[in-house]
Amino acid sequence: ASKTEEASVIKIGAMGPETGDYSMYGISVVNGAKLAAKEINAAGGINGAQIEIVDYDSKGDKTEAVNAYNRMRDQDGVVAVVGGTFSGTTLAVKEIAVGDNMPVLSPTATNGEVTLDAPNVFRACYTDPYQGATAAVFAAENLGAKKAAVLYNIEDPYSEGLAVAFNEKFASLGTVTNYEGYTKNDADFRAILTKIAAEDPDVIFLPDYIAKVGVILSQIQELGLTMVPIGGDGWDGIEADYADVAEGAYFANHYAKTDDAPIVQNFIKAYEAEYGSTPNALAALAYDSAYIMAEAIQRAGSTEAQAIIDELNKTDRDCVAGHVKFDPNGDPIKSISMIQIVGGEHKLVAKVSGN
Amino acid sequence: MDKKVIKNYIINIAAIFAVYAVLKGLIYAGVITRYHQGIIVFILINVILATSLNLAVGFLGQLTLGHAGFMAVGAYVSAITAVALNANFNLPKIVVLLISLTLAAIVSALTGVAIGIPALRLRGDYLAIITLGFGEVIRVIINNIKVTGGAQGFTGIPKLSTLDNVFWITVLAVAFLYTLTHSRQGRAILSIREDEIAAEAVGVKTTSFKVMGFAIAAGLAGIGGGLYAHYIAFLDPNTFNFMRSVEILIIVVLGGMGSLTGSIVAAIVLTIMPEALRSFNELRLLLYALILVVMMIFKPSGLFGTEEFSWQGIYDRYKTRKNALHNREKKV
Amino acid sequence: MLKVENIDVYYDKIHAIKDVSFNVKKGEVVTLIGANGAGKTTILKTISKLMEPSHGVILFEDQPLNKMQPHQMIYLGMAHVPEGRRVFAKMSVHENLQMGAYIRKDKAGIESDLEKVFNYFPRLKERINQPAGTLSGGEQQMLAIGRALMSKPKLMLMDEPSMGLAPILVQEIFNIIDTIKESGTTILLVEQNANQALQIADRAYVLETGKIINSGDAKELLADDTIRQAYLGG
Amino acid sequence: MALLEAANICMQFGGLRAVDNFNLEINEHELVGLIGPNGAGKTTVFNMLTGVYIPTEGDIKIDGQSVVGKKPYEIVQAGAARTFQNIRLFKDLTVLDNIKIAFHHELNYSTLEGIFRLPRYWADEKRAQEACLAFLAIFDMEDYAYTMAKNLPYGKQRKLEIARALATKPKILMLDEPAAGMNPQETHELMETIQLIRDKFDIAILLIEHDMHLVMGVCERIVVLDYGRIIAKGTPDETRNNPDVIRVYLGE
Amino acid sequence: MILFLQQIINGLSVGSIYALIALGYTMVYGIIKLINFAHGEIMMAGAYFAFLVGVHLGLPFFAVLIISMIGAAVLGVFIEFIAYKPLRKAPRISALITAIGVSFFLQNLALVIFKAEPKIMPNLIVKRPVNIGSLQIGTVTLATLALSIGFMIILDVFVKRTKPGKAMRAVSEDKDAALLMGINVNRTISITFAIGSALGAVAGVLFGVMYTQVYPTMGVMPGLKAFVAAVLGGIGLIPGAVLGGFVIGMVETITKAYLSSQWSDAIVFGLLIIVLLIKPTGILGKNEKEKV
Ligand SMILES: Nc1ncnc2c1ncn2[C@@H]1O[C@H](COP(=O)(O)OP(=O)(O)OP(=O)(O)O)[C@@H](O)[C@H]1O
Ligand SMILES: Nc1ncnc2c1ncn2[C@@H]1O[C@H](COP(=O)(O)OP(=O)(O)OP(=O)(O)O)[C@@H](O)[C@H]1O
Ligand SMILES: [Mg+2]
Ligand SMILES: [Mg+2]
Repeated sequence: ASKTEEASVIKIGAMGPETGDYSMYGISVVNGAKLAAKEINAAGGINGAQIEIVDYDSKGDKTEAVNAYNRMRDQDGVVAVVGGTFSGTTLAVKEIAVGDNMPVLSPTATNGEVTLDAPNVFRACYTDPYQGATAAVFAAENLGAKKAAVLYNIEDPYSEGLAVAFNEKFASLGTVTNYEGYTKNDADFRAILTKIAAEDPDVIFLPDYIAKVGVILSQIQELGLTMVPIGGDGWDGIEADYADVAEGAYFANHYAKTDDAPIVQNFIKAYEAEYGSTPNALAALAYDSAYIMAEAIQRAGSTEAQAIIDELNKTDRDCVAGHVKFDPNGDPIKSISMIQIVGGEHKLVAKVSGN
Repeated sequence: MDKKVIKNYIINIAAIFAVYAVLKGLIYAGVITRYHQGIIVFILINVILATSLNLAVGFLGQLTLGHAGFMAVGAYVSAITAVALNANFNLPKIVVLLISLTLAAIVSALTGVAIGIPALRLRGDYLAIITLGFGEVIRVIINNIKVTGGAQGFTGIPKLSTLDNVFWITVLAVAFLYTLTHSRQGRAILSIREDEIAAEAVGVKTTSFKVMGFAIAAGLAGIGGGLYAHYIAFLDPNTFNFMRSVEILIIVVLGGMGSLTGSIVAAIVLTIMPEALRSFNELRLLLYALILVVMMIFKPSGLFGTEEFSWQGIYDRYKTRKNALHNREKKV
Repeated sequence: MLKVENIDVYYDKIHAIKDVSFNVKKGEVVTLIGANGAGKTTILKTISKLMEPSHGVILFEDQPLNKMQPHQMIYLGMAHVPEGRRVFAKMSVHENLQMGAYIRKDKAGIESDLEKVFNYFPRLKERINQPAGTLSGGEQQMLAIGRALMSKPKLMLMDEPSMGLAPILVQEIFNIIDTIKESGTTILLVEQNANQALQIADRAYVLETGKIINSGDAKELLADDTIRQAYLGG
Repeated sequence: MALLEAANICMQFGGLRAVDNFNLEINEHELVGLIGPNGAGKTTVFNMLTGVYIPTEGDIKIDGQSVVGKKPYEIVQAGAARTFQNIRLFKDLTVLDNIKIAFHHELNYSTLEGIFRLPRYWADEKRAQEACLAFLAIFDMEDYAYTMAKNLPYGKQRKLEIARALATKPKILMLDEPAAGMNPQETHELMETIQLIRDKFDIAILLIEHDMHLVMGVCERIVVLDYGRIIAKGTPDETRNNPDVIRVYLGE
Repeated sequence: MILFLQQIINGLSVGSIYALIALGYTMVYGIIKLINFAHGEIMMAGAYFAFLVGVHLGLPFFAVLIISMIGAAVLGVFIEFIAYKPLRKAPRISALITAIGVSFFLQNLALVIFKAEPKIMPNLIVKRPVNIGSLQIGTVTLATLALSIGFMIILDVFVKRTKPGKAMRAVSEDKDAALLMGINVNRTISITFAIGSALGAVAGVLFGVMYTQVYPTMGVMPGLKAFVAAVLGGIGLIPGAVLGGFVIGMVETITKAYLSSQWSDAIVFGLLIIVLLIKPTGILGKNEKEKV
């Protein structure tokens, strides 16, 4: 490739599980980032250069993620990375990326550790502890719950992170009647639910992804239990398949589809036009991340890593999922939208901000 | 000492140094990038895992499905040790690595003994199930206790595994397995695979040798796990699930049960394959599975069967072929 | 009844049977003798289609067997008492015998043949419900023969039926072979106990490392000095 | 004191008393035959003597030491080796390795010495190589040293099994139907081999066999078993003429 | 007490699914000694068949069940023919690896065709609780219970008493000897796979209905647990598979309800290990001494 060509293409890496059980998440992230890239390129690119998203499948596996990261750095020569999707793979990649001083902006890795001791690593989403605690506050204050049960996936760091934070926070606001775990492969929750129901909690906190939550909600309905389910951002999109069992339940999210802010509605329209489906929060965060990264590169005026990192630190921008500014760790300071499923639609109930 | 044997030893040692030199040369020349180096490290770790599992499955004849469990024990022990050492002493990296790996090997081997003594009383598929169960139990334990960081994972592990030290540790591990299996103890281990009753009837202490073989396999898996921990620097329990055990077993069977060199070749092939198939995107795992099935159908006893690759073997084959040609010429 | 024409059989690269031809006529007892590893078992396995010849044909009642499946042999009237007995270890003695009559539908006939087998081998009746795997070696041998008889074969292939049997039973087995022959069943017998085999056989073939090196009338071979030297222990 | 003493041993399988009050003494250098109808319990006796089964009653002593409840390998160390009625070789190993495995206890190097290839390893392995080839030589099988055991013809497999048992340096060797599947000529050769090893290694031999030519030809003493009980003991001539033995076993 | 009985019912419900899957495992294992790792994926395939038929044709439960059983049976026989038959004489572990390969293949095929997101299974069985006193049993649970026990009895009689059943046992012990008896070994094995796979489909359909979802990896864990169940009950034994399934389901439920939900997998496997150490051939397995 000639020099001019090189200068006119800036490569940004992206990764997520594009195959396997969680492929829908990885695909959303890659789609979101690619949509942003397309818009930026259409608007003239960065300082005249086009951007290209180089995406690899991580299969949700750390070894694969490390290989994918090494490959995009060495083979493709990416200047920055938008990824990974899950905390586990992001943490594995982070350890190497810190050594490389590679600008990394994860749209969706919510684990607390991701940005610690890593000046080059940022994220566009709020953290698990913050989200869990916010859900607890919401349950106690907005819903007036006195007793809460927690049921989480012990094998999943995201789920565990939320559960721990919720448990701690709610304990100071009311009583946690049950703190129960299950594993990724469990399909039958009736034993635990029967046990939980015996304690008669007001709410049940279910921090997991749609597929599992859907099953749990179905079984809650099957057993005829009346506690109110609350969840986290993993629930985003749950109304598509589980509108009936999720009716009336609440969850925390990064943005609300029903938010009338033009930036939100424009994004939704563009995404639907491009992919024929409504975007979930992961897509929105990835879309935001790609814009944030592109803007930092543009302001840096070069593809030199430290320059990009410095500019990322100065980010101050309105995004689909709220206004983004980074704290010294590289975590965004933003608000959480609490959403209720009503008639199969998202209803923005509250925007809870700060602690 | 047999001259031929010594000649073989020298050839093999020279070959190892040659491979090392070529690797270094290619890295220096920039042909092997850090991306490739990363893959090579994973290959080497898989070599340790597969050859050690081969000891249990291929040489001892005990089907185990929980190798990832021992790998996990080693990985966490090594990681925790290294973190503790770094926090309290100011030791050179290589010393920290060696101490951590030694401890990892010991604890994994002891776990192997603890599982092995009761479990090895069972045969065949029952043993497989027990070890499978053990692997799952280890994972649940790691998920539920504090020192391991639970599902959140264990971070801040010092990155002590470099291509150099992983390479030499792998060489030592394989050499160790080779000399072990080619000694009187190795023959005793093989006899158990062949016929346990007959082995006892000629005076082989089958129980001790089974436990020994199993413990060594576990200990080496622990070293493999330790190297993995110090390369990837972040551990979580899901890394060591049942699928990981299966992946290692696949390498062993594909390479040939009872062939260390087979395991090495298969480790190379099967580690590179998913990378090489990257461009197929969503079809890549489908292809991987397909290739696996096809390879098994056409090479049911693995690439190498129970044979070891040897230069002598190649030379002999070359010679017989030449002789055959020669004979044919004579006939005409 | 059985014609074997120029067959070659391989185990991978081992050429076990080399261009072997022989025949068995209806009502005859023909025996194959030869040292260990000569290829006797291999020939019987090839006839009952457990192995495929790489070359040559086998005709049973003038019908070539090339295109046939191994499990169809018994329908043609061939039964094989395999080397090493091969009884169904976890099935009872009774079930093993029933398996012998797997292709038969005549209940009454099966019952009477069962009685016949128990007459030959009263020991089997004593052990009727014991799993075959726990029988002694000799008992298993009786069972294997009994099982083959249960299919009412026209041709019996017997691979060392007297192996591991007590002398009194060896005698008995040869008597039974005689009786089977009397009842019109043709027999191809492989025996290490060549002395006795030759005494009851009509004709014999001598096999050495996969080739037939001699053949003829059994009684004549019995008297042949070189044969006595090599196979009959002087 | 007898080399091997079995006192009133019994074996019960569920409702079946396979061996009932079996008594036997074998002295050094003796060659004893154990015969009896099929299913009489001969192999079961072997299984008890070699620790494969634990007798339900009775005591077994080798060199005056009780071995009941000992593992088979401990009994091998005490000096009793055997062959199996259904050949049990290490099929996928070479003939030589089959024997070297049995020679295990004659070698002294430790696991670590072996792994690091210290001098004792080389010395011991050299000794093993020579000694094991010598065992093969007794059976005229040196040519097969590097053949896979499974590829041997049947008769050779039987011989290998005997050689393997001998390599454990037993004081008493128990052979379970060594001539099964051999033709008369081969059996005759085996007979000579059995006598040869008895003299060369100065061991006692206990032999199960249905080939009367072999049994009567080599045994000094014969024990006859029927339905788990001893029905006769004596010299070959006495046995041959014992009406009970003729009735249940020999026939004619 | 009511709570406890309710938990017992939950246990029966989980156990009956395991029992159904374990039946198929045990059939195949019993005959060709192959741990058919792809059995869980056959179950998954059966569930997808039912999903497709249920959604597109809107047929009633039994029709859907039969169609998906046939579909799975055909698939099972096809897999056996392509992937396992060439390995009949190969070492058993090679066949095991092939089975794992097939299992990967089917999972990924389903992933490519149907994508990872779970599909929602139509409600083929009207879900309503049946009251027994103050206890409730779901209709799906009742159906699963009835089917698992029914199939157990039918299969047991089939294998023990009928001629094809005996042929299966003969094939399982010695294929060559079975050929000599006139048994068509290939066909017998095909029949075994057909039956085993059809049972897998039954389990898959009920699993889908009970847990509302059908997804590519749905067979993995139930398959593994069911295999454990089959081993626990005594592998190769038909009543053992069902007993093992119920035991695992019950232990799992009771552990979650009264001991610890976090540790339940460890406890279940721990129990398995203990049972096998006490009784190495499983609960109903016979401890036979090997005759030497
Ligand atoms: N499965 C096998 N694989 C390789 N070679 C074999 C196999 N079976 C037999 N052979 C070889 O084929 C030749 C013929 O063997 P076969 O068993 O037919 O001999 P046999 O005459 O029946 O001997 P025996 O009297 O010992 O039963 C022998 O050289 C034997 O080593
Ligand atoms: N493990 C076992 N379980 C049940 N019964 C057994 C077992 N082992 C042997 N038997 C029975 O015990 C009896 C004695 O068997 P054994 O094998 O000792 O006979 P044998 O004298 O060696 O006969 P052969 O000369 O035929 O080999 C037989 O009736 C046999 O069926
Ligand atoms: Mg033969
Ligand atoms: Mg016997």
